[in-house]
Amino acid sequence: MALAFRDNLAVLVVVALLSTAYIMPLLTKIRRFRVAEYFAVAMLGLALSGGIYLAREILLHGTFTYAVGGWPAPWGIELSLDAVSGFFLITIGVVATPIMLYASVDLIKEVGSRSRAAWFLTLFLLLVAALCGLAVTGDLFNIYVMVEVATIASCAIVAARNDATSVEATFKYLMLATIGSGFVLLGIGFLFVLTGNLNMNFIAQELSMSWQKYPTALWVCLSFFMVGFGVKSALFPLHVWLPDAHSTAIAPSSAMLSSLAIKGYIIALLKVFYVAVGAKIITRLPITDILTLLGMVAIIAGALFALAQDELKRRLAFSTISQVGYIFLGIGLGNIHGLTGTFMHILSHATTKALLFLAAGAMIKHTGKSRISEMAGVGAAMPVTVGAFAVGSLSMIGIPLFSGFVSKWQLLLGSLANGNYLAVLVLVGGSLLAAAYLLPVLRMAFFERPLQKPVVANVSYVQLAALLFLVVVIISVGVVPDGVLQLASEAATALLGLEVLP
Amino acid sequence: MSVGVALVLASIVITTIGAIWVAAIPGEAKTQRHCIVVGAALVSAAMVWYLLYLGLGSGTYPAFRVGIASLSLDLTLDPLGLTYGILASTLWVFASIYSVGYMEHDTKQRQYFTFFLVSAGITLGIAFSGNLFTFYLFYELLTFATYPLVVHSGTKDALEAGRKYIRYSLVGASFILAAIVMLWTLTGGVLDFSSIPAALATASSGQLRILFFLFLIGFGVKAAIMPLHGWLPSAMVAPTPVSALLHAVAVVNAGVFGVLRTVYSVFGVDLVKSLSVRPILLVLCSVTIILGSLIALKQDVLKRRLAYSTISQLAYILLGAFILHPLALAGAMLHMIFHSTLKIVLFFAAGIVAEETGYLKVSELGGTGRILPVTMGSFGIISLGMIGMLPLSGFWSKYYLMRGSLAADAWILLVVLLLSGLLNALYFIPITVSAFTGTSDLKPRRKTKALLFMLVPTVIIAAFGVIFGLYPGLTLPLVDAVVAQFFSL
Amino acid sequence: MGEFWSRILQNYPYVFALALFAIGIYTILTHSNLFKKVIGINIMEGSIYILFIAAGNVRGGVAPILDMTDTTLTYVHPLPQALMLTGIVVSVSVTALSLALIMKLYRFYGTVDAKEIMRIRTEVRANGARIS
Amino acid sequence: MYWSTVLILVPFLGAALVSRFRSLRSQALLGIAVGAVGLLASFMNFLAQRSGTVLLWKLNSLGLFEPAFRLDGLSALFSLFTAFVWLASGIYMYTYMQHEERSVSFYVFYFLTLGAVQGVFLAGNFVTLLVFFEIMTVTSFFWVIHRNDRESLRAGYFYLFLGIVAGLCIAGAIAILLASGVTLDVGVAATLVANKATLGWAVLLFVLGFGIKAGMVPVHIWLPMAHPVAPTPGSALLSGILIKAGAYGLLRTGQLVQWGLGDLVPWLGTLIVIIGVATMLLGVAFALLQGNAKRLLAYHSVSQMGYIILGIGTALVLRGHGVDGVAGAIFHSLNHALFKSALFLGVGVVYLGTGELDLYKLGGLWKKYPMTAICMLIAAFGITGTPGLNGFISKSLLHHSAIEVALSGNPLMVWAERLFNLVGVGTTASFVKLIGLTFLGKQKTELRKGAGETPFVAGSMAILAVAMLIIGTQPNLIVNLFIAPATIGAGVTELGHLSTMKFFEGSAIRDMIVTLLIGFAFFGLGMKTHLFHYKPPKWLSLEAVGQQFVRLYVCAEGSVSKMYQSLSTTIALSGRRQYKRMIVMNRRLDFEGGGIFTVLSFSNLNSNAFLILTVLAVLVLYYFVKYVLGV
Repeated sequence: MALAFRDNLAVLVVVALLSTAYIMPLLTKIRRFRVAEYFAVAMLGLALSGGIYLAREILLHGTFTYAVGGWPAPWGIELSLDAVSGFFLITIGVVATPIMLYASVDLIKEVGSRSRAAWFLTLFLLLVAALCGLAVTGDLFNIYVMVEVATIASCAIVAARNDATSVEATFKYLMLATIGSGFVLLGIGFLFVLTGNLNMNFIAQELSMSWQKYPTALWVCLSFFMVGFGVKSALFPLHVWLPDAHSTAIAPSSAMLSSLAIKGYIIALLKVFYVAVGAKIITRLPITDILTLLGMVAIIAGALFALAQDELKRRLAFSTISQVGYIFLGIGLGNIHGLTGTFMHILSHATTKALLFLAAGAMIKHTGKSRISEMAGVGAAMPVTVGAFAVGSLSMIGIPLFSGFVSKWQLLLGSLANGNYLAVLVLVGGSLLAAAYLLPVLRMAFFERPLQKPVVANVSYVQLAALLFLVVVIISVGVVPDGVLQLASEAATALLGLEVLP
Repeated sequence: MSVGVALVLASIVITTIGAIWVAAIPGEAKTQRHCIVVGAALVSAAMVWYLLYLGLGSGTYPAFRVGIASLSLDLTLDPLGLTYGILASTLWVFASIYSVGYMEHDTKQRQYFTFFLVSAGITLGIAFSGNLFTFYLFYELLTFATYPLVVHSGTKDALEAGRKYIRYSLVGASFILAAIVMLWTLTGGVLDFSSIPAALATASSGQLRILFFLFLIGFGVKAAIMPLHGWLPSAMVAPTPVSALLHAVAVVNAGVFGVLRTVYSVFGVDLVKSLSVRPILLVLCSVTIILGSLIALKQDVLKRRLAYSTISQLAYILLGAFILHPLALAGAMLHMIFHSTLKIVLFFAAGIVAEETGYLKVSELGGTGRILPVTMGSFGIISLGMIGMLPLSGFWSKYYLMRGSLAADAWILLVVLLLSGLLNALYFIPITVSAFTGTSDLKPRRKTKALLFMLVPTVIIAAFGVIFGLYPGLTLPLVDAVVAQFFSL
Repeated sequence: MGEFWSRILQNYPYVFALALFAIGIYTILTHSNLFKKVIGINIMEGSIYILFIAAGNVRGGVAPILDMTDTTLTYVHPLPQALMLTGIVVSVSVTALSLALIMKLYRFYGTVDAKEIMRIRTEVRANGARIS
Repeated sequence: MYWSTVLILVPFLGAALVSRFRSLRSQALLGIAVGAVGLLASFMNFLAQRSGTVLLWKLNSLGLFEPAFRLDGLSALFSLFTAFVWLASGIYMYTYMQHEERSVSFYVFYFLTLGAVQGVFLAGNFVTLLVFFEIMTVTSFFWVIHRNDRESLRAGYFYLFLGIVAGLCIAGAIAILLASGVTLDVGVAATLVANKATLGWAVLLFVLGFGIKAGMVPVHIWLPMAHPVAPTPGSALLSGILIKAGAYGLLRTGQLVQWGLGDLVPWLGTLIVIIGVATMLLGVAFALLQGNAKRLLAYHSVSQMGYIILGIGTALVLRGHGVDGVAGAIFHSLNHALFKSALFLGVGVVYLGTGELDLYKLGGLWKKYPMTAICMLIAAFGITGTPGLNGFISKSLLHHSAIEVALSGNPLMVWAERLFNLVGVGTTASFVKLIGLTFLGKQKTELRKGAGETPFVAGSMAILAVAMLIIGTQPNLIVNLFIAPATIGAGVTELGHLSTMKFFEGSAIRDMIVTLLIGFAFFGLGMKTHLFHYKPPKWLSLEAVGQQFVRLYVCAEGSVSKMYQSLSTTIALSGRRQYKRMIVMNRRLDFEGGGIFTVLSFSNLNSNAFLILTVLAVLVLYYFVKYVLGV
């Protein structure tokens, strides 16, 4: 019985979220708005616990598949649950729940009207459902569908504020993302043409036998994937939409997009590269080198751009570009440490960036100041919020005891395992630059003397609880990362097709 | 967990708890906060002293271990760490008493005392860290915990200085991180101090040299070796107890301690000798000693002069460490102890003068000795100790350094040490003399409670300067243990 | 005719699809009218449908409805067709969303020309105000 | 060893107590009492070691620093005459301090220095010696700056810094000794030496360190500056006693190298002889040129220390046969302490009365201050070496040793003997000048009221004068009683003819009288030709050389630091400039567009889409170029 429940749980998570999403407007019509919000939070919490349960099962019993509708692969859609899925499900749950909690406090005020708020909830849950779908799916076309759902949902979330800048940013995001989707779809088409399959495990089998017959076609196909997912996950220099979109959205949207939406595409990319095409083929093609290179460039360039920003949310948005560089660097390294680092960074960046955006949102909202140079004295007005921001900053810089260090350490080891000393330099330099663009915020907030007395701001306890939850996650992952780290290295092992690490 | 284990952990935790408690107390309850700060420092120091009583005979033993990302957080107790721990925690008690007086009229006391206590715990963490990763962790945290103390006044200068401090420190720390990663690959994941030297034996000397200089540059920032010293004089905008404690004892000595760890625990004497980098290091230290003193001569702001003096004196310790001779190491350890106890008095005295008269520059100090005789008297006597005159403690460390350099056939160092003593005299003596001979229109003021809080620790530590001068043997058991730890005699 | 050309001719749907894709991209790139951009995206996606359907097609195959009596029948691959139906749905929704956004933009800026919007925005930003 | 403890601790106790005494009189009485106790204690000490026993006393301490004390003939003698002169000065101060400000401060440091000096003489190892040596330097520094004006501060700095250098040198020497395995005990000859050169360095540092304190050329420059500016008792003790600490150290250094016996440091004797002669000559030459009484006396201190150094040097050259040199040096230390302090005290009396130290403005004071005049005359006769007074005896001994050295045939040493006589001439001339200009002739200045010879002043000088007379008339008694044990204590084993020496030999007396006469003649000549007003050019003085060095350093340091400053500023500025440029560029890319940025503008949807295609094209092209075409 337990097994059956486990088997169904994977699809249940996605379906439950999807259906809840559409109930939301209805729920807000007939009950108090708060109820809908708490219902959403509860659903996300359930998703989180489902994810944890699944991850535990995967760790205990190994990977398993679920044929949707009882149609076995290759005809039906197959959900394949491995450590990657488990890891990403947990990440989604851990990050989305507090974001939703945070958003629930003053959502109507933020987005303008009650009905818009209801639709926001729908979109939010849709986005989460799509991301969960990306995590569990084992089918290429399913990936495409989930990617599209996620894209449309996140575009709409950006536009939630309904002012010119955000609509414009949304349009730009939508256009570029659609081009990206086009490339992804093209890539899927190529793979289908090459192998006649859409199930990733079958594709992998086909390709391992026949890829040397048409390496160029495979290369073009992978290039399509890289560009397509690169646009969506803001890989430098394809990140151009991101700063506008992430900085104009409301705080929970920014947090959601920067921390999770991007990671969903990265997971998809990982699945395509390492599951569908396979680690053996990928590492023989120069694509990993290119990914490493782009990752390094992204780390430095993103940080430099971030350094030049005065608007807090824009700075954080550019910081995302830099941090995505870390993740791609890890993917490019293609060894166990590098991929473990990638997974750890997916988690740590998700929690950290969510924390930063939420805290920044609270700071901006309660003081009315969006520029860093105006933020003098904010720290005294809202110590807990800015304190949480400080924890996020330290984690982002990669100070030990915070989750950021764990991932960067793995990436460092991965780089050294490949003998890539330049990457070591870039990783360390990226940390320094992160310090350079994040610490001034703290300096302004805590230590600079304000010109006039700042507004005394009372952040609601629910929002503080959301922030503190993330803080606790960051610190506990930083201090006792053993369990998560094991899961991450399982995931990396699964992708690389190696034996499980001792 | 044995008693020792519990104590090591508790001495760190207690300050942290104290800090949280202090942070939780509302702004008005001054007395309560002061009691907690002094109490926490005192209890923590007492624990460390009890560790000395317990642990020295039984040598090194691991105390506490938690894994982090295939690294482990490892606290151990060894003579070198214990020396540093005792030094820091004891002086912390005095500095916190002094702070109570010094910060009397400050409006941001809560912030100050919170970070003051946090830094205490972190410093002990550095002292008791059992592997390089733990060391790096506390080392990095120390930067962040002390940054708020540096920029405490919130003035433009302070923020600029803080910026400089954090830049230097983070760059230094990243060098250390790179070094640790490199070490990791060279040793295959061994970071424990006790087992690194053996694991490093297979590495080529070229790699080892790179590794050594990575460490040296990293720790050299906090130890203020000459081209890397820029942050220290600017950081003097901090409140005086901070300057005294952090920039004469905790932070700079953390750097020095790092170098000692690098030379003796990571590489080991034999390996460093075989790298034949000693001449470069000795020249570097000598240059720092002389140049630091020469620059100090020119400084008019008292605390800046003291800062450059610190730079020069820290190089003594490093010099002793780099000579790679038991006597010189003993000298280095003695100088670490004595310099800290002496320099903190000088800073305290400078702080009292600044608080009571508002004078910050040497050229203004004329006549201050008349209204603050005890303060300036302590300053004068202790500055003689910095010069290395008997019967003050500073002599003994220099004496051991001289013996060490002679024993290692490094003649020229003797000249450097003697010359630097003279330069010390040149920049310290005029301060005291002008304080007692100069004229000023200052009126003696009534002794306030705040002054008393500042004066008592100053005088007590100054008395230790004399007591250690007369009975240098008091410190010998510790120093001997350190020497025995690294040299098989 | 060389072998190359014969292969091109045999696979003309693919060539056609790629050409369409290029045209779509070109439209997106060169037209500053936002509607035309949306149309360009639709063309681009349309090309991909053709690619898929062509890939699933088998010359002389019939619709994949099982006929137990005749075992010589070849069927076209049914999967791409099913998938493309989904793709079309996705594309429609994207189009709907972008059209809605264009409407909003028109409401804010009074134009649907991207260059014009950029100019207005630059001017307003330069003045330090916010568009509402 | 009770008495040694008393000797060191009672003065410290006095320092602690003196601020409790409100009236000047009670303070002065305390001073006299401490002096008397000191004299008693040192006398008891002297008796304790008379039988030839060397008393050692070590405080058991924790390891490093073991305070050790030693009482042998040498230390007992030095301690004794120190206490004696101290008592005299204490009596003198009863009157003097009524005219000096801040008496408490002076008394505190007076007592501290007394204790420290006794500590130096009684120290049993070099570390203990150094402890007291440093204390002595610091506390006596406050005598020098007591006046608290520009001149005294300047002099004080010179005094203190050179004192500190001396201390550092000794510390360095101690380190070397220990490193080369030589014992640190005072009064023990070094035997086991692994490395002769090592020992040589240590000895050189000792010579430099103690030499600074002893006013040795060329590191004597502090002495003529510091001694005159101190209050009179301070000057008297500085010149009379404190520089003897240097001499004492040199004697002990000589003992350390076995007076040249073991051939440990062969060049040492020659070096010290040369230094000694130079010191004698330079001191007397500059003394002749002085118009200020105290400066004149100070330069004479330099000159007379030269005698002592010469004595030590000859002993070293003679390799253990130089008993005359050692004995002469010890004897001259004793004598110089007596007459130089008497002279300073006398000049102090004159200064109290007239407020004037310039010799050319004084005159005819013998009627007002008869006692002073007599005592100073006796002292002057003593210092010039007139037969019948103490200086004659010690100078005879030193002359003996100089002759002995000269007989060794070394031309350098022959010149030493010749110059010895020349210095005698100069000394005579300058003291004729001092006494003559002060007491004879016409009275030129008004006297202050109430500043006359009190019994205390007169008494203090009188006991010194009596002591000089006794020594001068009973030389053999003194030699047997004091000098011979001290010489043994200094490590000379065979005393030879010392105990039975005939001092009043005709030739010696004749020589001395001739010297005196020439001195008188030279004085007349000098006064006629205004030779004594000659001012040597500035650049000739060591101070000027030092100043040039300082100037050079300041110049070089300035330019270097300016370069460093500008370099660091440039780096910082350029960093800031690049940062600003980056921000501007970023703004352009972000919002503004224009120029090349129109294409790249991130707000431009078209170009963004184009960017994506470009990346794709680059990827594909890269592959083609690299793998398909195989470039």
